[in-house]
Amino acid sequence: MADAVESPVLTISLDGWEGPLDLLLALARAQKVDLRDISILALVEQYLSFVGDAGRIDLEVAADYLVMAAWLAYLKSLLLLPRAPDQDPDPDMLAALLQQRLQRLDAMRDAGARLMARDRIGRDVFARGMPEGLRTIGRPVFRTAIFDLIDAYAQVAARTAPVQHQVRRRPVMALDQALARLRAMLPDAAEWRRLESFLPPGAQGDLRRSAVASSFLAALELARQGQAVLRQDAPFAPLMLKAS
Amino acid sequence: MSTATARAVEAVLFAADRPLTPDEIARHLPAGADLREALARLTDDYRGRGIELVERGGRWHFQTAPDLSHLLSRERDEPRRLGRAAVETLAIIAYHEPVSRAEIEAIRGVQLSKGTLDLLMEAGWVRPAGRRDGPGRPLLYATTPDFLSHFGLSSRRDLPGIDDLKAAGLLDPVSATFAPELESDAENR
Amino acid sequence: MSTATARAVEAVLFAADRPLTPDEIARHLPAGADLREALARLTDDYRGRGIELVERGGRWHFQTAPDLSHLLSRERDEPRRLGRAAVETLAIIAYHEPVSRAEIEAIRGVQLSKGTLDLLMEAGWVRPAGRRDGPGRPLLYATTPDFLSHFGLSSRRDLPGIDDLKAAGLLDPVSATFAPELESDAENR
Repeated sequence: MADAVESPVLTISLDGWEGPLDLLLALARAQKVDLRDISILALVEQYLSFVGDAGRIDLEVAADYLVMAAWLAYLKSLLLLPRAPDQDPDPDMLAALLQQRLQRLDAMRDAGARLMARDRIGRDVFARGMPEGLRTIGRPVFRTAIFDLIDAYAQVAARTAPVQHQVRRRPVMALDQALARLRAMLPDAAEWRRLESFLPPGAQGDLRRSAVASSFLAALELARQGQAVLRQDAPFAPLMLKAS
Repeated sequence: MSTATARAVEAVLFAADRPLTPDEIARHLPAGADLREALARLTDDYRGRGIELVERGGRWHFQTAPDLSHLLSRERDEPRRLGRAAVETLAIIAYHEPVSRAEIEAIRGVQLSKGTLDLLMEAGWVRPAGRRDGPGRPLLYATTPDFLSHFGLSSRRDLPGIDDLKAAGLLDPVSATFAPELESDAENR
Repeated sequence: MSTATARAVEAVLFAADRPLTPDEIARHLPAGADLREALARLTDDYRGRGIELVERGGRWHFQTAPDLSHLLSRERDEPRRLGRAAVETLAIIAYHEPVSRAEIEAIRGVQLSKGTLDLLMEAGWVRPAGRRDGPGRPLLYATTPDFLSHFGLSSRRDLPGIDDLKAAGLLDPVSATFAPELESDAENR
């Protein structure tokens, strides 16, 4: 690269540079002074002439270089023209910033080289070639909440409680009761009376239905014994009963 | 100078990804280095340290000292939940202890699978608690102090709902007649 | 003869397949072991040997002594060679971290090609390090502990010349004035 810089006419191309700052840095280095002492004006001249002479210009590649060239041309004009005392931007300040940029890039480039030259693992120093490795073994820790415990017990209890069949007391009038009641009432039944009038007073719902059924059976039994007479004028008509 | 050779052998063996024969080591050393002496010296140097240099079948390698191998694996807690059967079994033991396997099965109405009690003992919540006098002398199980502390109970009497369940007659001892065919199993386990 | 703790630390670090933080080491030791003292002692023990114990970015590992590299390099693949752009980018990140892509580009004066940061991240040397508050909230990049280990740095303070660069103001935050041609790009990333 140094050769190319010293005799740019031979290989004028932008391909080899990592951007305009890289080119500027190479040109600055060619001044062979400390970066802090370079002549910015001379550097700008070199850059503009280099880019101007670049033979084949790939616009894609060249765009950044041209932007930089325009900015440097602007800087050059600021540096050359007579200036007001409090000109903004201050051309010297801009030049200093450019200089600092070059210094920083140079510093980073140098730092990168020094990093790469360090004793690197796998190149200069080596970790153990066949480490046994460290293992982590899971130790089961059981977590169960008290609720789970109670709930489980309740479910076991519910599932396996001995099944006891308990017949609920149901409101019924047994046949015996109906027979006794009808027998007692018949002597007062000289006239036809509906069967329902023999039911216990206040019998409702299931008890009444049971009483009807058992009283009917009792009536049939009393009729069979010749103690009562039954009459029904039509199917589903009221069942009539009286003492015989 | 043997120190230089020992250093070199030390580094070569350390970086090697497999045990090396003396010939293989020597390839990394300057000609004429006394490899035999270096190996002897290193073996000595490392004796009693956390690392040792060993020869196995003509190949040399470093290894961690065998008595420290337990340090290389570290235990880490791994939360696990108990399955349904285990929780039910645990609950039954907690409410009825001491209780035999056959009794647990009678209460659950299902046979206990092989690992359930083992699991509860591994968890540290259940322990064997002697044997019951009587036919088959079945092994009994009870809960541990760890069980109480895990569930935040100061005693088994703290188990919520135990009085209600007792009043409902669900905690009466399982009678032999309740599960006659299971009681005989107890001795076979 | 080393103490029990030193032996244990030696074995653990020797067996480990990566650098370990003191916390990670301690997990393999009995509670209350004086890890600090053991590490200091081991570092001393190994000074001048073919293997050395080093701390890199708060993590410890054994490695071969750097002056023996000529004995070990044979038959070894050179670690990945980085191109110029990647080396510069890595240096910029290391010396300026955390730093945005636009700032890297401002310092280099050229756009970063697509794969450069990916390459550095794949190597395990660079990681995304959050976003900067401000316009566009640009993603920031920083180096990893592996970067320090790989390049043999105890910490970023060991970066070659970092103090001088700092003193010279060359590591100050990158201002847009520095890079007029990139200024507009910075907010688009």
